[in-house]
Amino acid sequence: MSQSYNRGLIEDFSRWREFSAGMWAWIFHKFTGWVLVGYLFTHIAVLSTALSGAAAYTNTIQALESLLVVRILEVGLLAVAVFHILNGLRLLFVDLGVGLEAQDRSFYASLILTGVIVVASVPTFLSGVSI
Amino acid sequence: MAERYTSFEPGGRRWLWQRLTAAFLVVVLAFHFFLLHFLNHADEVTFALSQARMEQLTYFSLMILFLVTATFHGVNGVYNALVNQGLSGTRKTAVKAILGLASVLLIVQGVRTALAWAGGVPI
Amino acid sequence: MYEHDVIVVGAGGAGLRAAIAAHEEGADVAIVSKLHPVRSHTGAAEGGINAALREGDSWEDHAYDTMKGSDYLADAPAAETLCKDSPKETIKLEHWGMAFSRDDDGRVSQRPFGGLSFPRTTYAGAETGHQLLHTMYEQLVKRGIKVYDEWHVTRLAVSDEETPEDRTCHGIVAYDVQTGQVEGFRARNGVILATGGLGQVYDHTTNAVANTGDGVAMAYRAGAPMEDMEFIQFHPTTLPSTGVLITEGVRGEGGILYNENGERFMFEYGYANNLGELASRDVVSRAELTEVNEGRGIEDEYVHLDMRHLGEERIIDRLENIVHLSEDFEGVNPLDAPMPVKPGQHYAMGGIETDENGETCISGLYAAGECACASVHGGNRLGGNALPELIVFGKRAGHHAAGKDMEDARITTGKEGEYELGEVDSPVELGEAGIGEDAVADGGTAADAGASVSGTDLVQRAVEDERETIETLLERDDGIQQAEIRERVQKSMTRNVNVFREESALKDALRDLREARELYQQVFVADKSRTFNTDLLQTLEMRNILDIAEAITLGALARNEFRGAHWRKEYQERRDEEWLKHTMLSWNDGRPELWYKPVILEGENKTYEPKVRSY
Amino acid sequence: MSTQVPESVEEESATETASAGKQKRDAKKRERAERVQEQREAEAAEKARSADDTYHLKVFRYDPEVPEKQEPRFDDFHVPYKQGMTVLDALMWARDHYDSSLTFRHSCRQAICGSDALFVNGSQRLGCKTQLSDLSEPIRVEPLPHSDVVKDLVVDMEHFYDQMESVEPYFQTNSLPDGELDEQRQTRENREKVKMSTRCIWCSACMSSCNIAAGDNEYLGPAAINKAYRFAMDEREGEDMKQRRLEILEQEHGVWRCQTQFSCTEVCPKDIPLTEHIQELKREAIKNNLKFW
Ligand SMILES: Cc1cc2nc3c(=O)[nH]c(=O)nc-3n(C[C@H](O)[C@H](O)[C@H](O)COP(=O)(O)OP(=O)(O)OC[C@H]3O[C@@H](n4cnc5c(N)ncnc54)[C@H](O)[C@@H]3O)c2cc1C
Ligand code: HEM
Ligand code: SF4
Ligand code: F3S
Ligand code: FES
Repeated sequence: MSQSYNRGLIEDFSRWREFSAGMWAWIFHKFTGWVLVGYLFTHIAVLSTALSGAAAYTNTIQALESLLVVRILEVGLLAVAVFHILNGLRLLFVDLGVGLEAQDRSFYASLILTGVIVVASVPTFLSGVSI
Repeated sequence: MAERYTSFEPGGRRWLWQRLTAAFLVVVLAFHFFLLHFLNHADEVTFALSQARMEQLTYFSLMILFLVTATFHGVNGVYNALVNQGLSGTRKTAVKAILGLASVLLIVQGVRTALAWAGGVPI
Repeated sequence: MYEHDVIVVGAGGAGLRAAIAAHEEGADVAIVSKLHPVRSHTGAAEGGINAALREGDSWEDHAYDTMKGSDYLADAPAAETLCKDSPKETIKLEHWGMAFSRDDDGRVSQRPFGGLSFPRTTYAGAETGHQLLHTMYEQLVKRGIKVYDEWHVTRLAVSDEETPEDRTCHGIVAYDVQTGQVEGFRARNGVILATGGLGQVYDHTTNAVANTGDGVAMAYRAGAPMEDMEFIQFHPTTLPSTGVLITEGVRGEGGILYNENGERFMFEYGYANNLGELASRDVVSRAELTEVNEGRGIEDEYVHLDMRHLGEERIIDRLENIVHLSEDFEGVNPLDAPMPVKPGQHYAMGGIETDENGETCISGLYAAGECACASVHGGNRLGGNALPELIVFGKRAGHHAAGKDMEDARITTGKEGEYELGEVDSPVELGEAGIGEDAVADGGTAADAGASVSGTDLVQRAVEDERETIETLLERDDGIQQAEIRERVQKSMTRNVNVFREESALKDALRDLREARELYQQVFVADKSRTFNTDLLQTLEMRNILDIAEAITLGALARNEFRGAHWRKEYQERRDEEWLKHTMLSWNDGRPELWYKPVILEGENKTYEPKVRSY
Repeated sequence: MSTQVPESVEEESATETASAGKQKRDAKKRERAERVQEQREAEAAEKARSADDTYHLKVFRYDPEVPEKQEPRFDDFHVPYKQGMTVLDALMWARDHYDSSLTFRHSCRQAICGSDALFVNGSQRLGCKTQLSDLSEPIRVEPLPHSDVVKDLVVDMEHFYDQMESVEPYFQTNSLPDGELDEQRQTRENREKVKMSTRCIWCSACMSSCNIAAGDNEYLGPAAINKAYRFAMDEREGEDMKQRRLEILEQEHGVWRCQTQFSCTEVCPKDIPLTEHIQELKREAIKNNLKFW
């Protein structure tokens, strides 16, 4: 038998420049999804300080919320969540067979909309933070 | 000639639930964000406020449902992603078990927290 | 060595149908093909399948049209078999799920086609061949028939009795393209050749690159005669850079042909004062070439086919796929600019001589499809008559090879019936170069031991011979490469043995071919790899192109008349008293021998009297 | 094939049997061959230089058996341009004039045989259906990604064929009419519905472009699913068969693996709406299952 040459998966990543809208959407959706599960676990962990009493909970939350990093991370989380939601809606429509021709445009729209929402909510998210 | 695949483990049910939970999450998550970040600002969160909300049965059950759907949606999503990458055999079974366990723990912990707030099931 | 009852060489429409038929008869059958089945050129057929299916139509009418279209050079038993079996076979395809276009009542659609007295061309959009090929491959998968794909068959293992009629075919030798292995395939019952067309003899053709006439050449060298090789159909509107076909529909809708000076030459130079662009295929082809030859062609190569005046709406409505074809393959948007077109080789009416059951004069050797000549098409094939030929004769060959009882054939093969020897005045020596010196008297024949050798041994010997040939080719480090020879042959054939044929040009072609044969003696393969060596394969194909090009030219030179697609400058009319006969060529120890056998015009119920072919 | 190839000159002079006359002829032949060869190379070079328009191709080369090619590399070819020239034409030109060992599959030159799907400037296309003038230079030509390379631009298609054949890709029905001349009727609408799906030419471009198929070897892939769609949606097969078809598609590595990346739809040279077909099958499968819930 002739041997054959397998180029492996490495090359996939070196081709990122050639990815199309649908592929980017897939990658972003995956990434945001994973971040969201990660956050869900952390979130519950933080919230469960409530089990050790009201004071412990309020202190932890307020301590965290007063940190700028946490606020910035929250903005990031918002971005991730908003994109996941918008693209998730896009995917739901695709699943229903609606607007397949516009799938690339709807992806770009989700990206832009995410940006807009995130920028618009920065003041709210950063309000009252002590530096 | 190719063998025909016979492992008819329909992935359809999970696929459907992933969509259904997603549709549900859109609504609840939007509500959640709105309530906790825009109506009530983050730096104002206190145990008392959460407690006040949790003591209403509707809110309590909504949050439990939120937790369960989000967990299912998230964990199932992760599992799917792994299967898409060709996960199979014993490793697949192991991953399934671990993910299942993690979800149960997460839900149990979440429910305990909610109960702590509400001080028992708010009936 | 592999062993099966029936071995089918080629997996186009004819090969697939033959394999399915042999399988139906319970034979252990395998297909050996140089391309994966779905890559076969049957997939390119657009128009449709002629079958008399409807009230008001009959197989007799179809047979009449076919005989008339053939310019009375088809054998009536073959043409009648085609027309009688076609409806059944076409509906069989339908029962296998083929996605035919449908009428409102849910029945398969039919449309009119040139030369038909009834709209009986059954079609599936503009992709009938594609649907047919895939439907049949599906049936192959269903039955689990073994396919050796990407195995290039290089020779037949035929015993070497003195007269071809006494010989037997025991198998084939094939080269595994992926690994470079040469292996034998023993066929207990029979070998069916279904290797398709030979368009690569010309440099401009609608045929695939794989259509190099391998089967015809292999059978020829093994002793089966070639029949009516001079009859080559040219299509007037093909795209210059690829040979992609632009359907006659464009002219039907009102498309106009212009030369370099923007003259509507069909009228202005009087090629067809009544019909203009709508004159028959051969007339238009000749007119286009005359323009080019007289210096009025564009870039000395083609003419323009303009349909812009039809308006975008009408074009998109009726000829949308033409817009895509022209853009994709020629880079010209026909809504903005006229399309370049020129005549291109399209179909070979001739081929391996067979009877109505697909059998050749060598026992155990069959042929079906475009590589065979039963003869159904005679001097000219009607559009839509090739696809039914594949399924009708493919099936018959498959059944016969698998041992089914069949009615005796009326057509005789080899020099068994009435025949006369012919002569042709060639300016050069014909046949294999180097004969009489170190050349091997060859052909598919493998052994010199005669009939006493067992079939298996015979195949084994053929394998060894082939290995040696290939080794020799690969060992040589310098000389000339096949691409160069191929280009010369194709150019010469296109210049000299095209739609126009005149004695001096035909002789020039024979001289060129002689030179090419001598060059071929020094051919070498630069690629020494065993893996997917297309250089080697093309070099092997080149040999077949040479034999076939010579046969076409010889036939054209011998036939002193104008019949069907064969036009001769010196003889511009059909000469029935002398030429109601088939041109036959046999390979006699490396040299072509010319002979003739009479046409059979007596059909089942009537005799087809030659009439003037006018529509 | 015959074996009447002349031996090399050295050997011939060693063998006494070769006549002087033959030697002379051979020498002459050789001379002519050389002349022709030289002339041809000069012509090729001349053409390439003088053409105001040449295209620059970078072509992937690999051959497990040839030492210089064992390590994959890119070769540069400068091909003179002619109106209407496609990537396949350019490759053929390069092969015929520069390097006859340049290897690629091709046959029909008209986008119907499906043998020349290549990775051209970063996307899967048929060489014969891609105009050079639509591409930016240098034109990078590689074998299809996510397939084993056999040699140069030739990839191993076995896996693709296996997937295609695993979905029972043949018509099955229980309601054939009795007569061998009776048609099994089909409405025009139904034929329209399956029409696009029947256009597949098995080129594997879609499969090569799909990230999921790349990661999950068992995934049926867009082409095979489309093949199954062709039958599942054909009303002539009947309800029972549709049930069976959906079972095949519903398997874990069937339709559910598709993540609607759309790249299959984008690269398909026959414009088959693959994603749409896959999505429709997902919904069909769900509908079908809801009956049992
Ligand atoms: C553009 C075009 C349009 C046409 N339109 C119509 C039409 O509308 N109606 C109609 O009736 N006819 C039409 N024809 C004619 C018809 O399509 C062909 O005559 C017919 O398809 C030939 O089929 P086949 O099975 O004989 O050969 P092919 O389909 O060419 O198959 C040949 C097979 O042989 C194999 N093979 C060849 N050499 C070897 C070898 N050395 N070793 C192993 N295997 C080998 C190949 O791999 C291939 O599988 C058209 C032809 C063309 C080119
Ligand atoms: C609020 C609305 C949400 C919508 C509309 C939504 C939508 C979707 C959809 C449609 C998918 C399936 C993608 C596919 O299989 O093709 C998906 C995947 C996923 N979702 Fe969500 N989702 C939402 C919220 C969440 C939340 C809150 C989490 C975290 C817990 C989450 C985590 C995930 C993960 C991990 C995946 C799998 C990603 C992957 O393929 O790797 N999603 N989402
Ligand atoms: S679906 Fe399209 S891309 Fe995929 S194999 Fe078929 S023709 Fe090629
Ligand atoms: S690219 Fe792959 S993920 Fe689905 S839409 Fe096409 S099969
Ligand atoms: S050569 Fe046949 S599809 Fe391109």
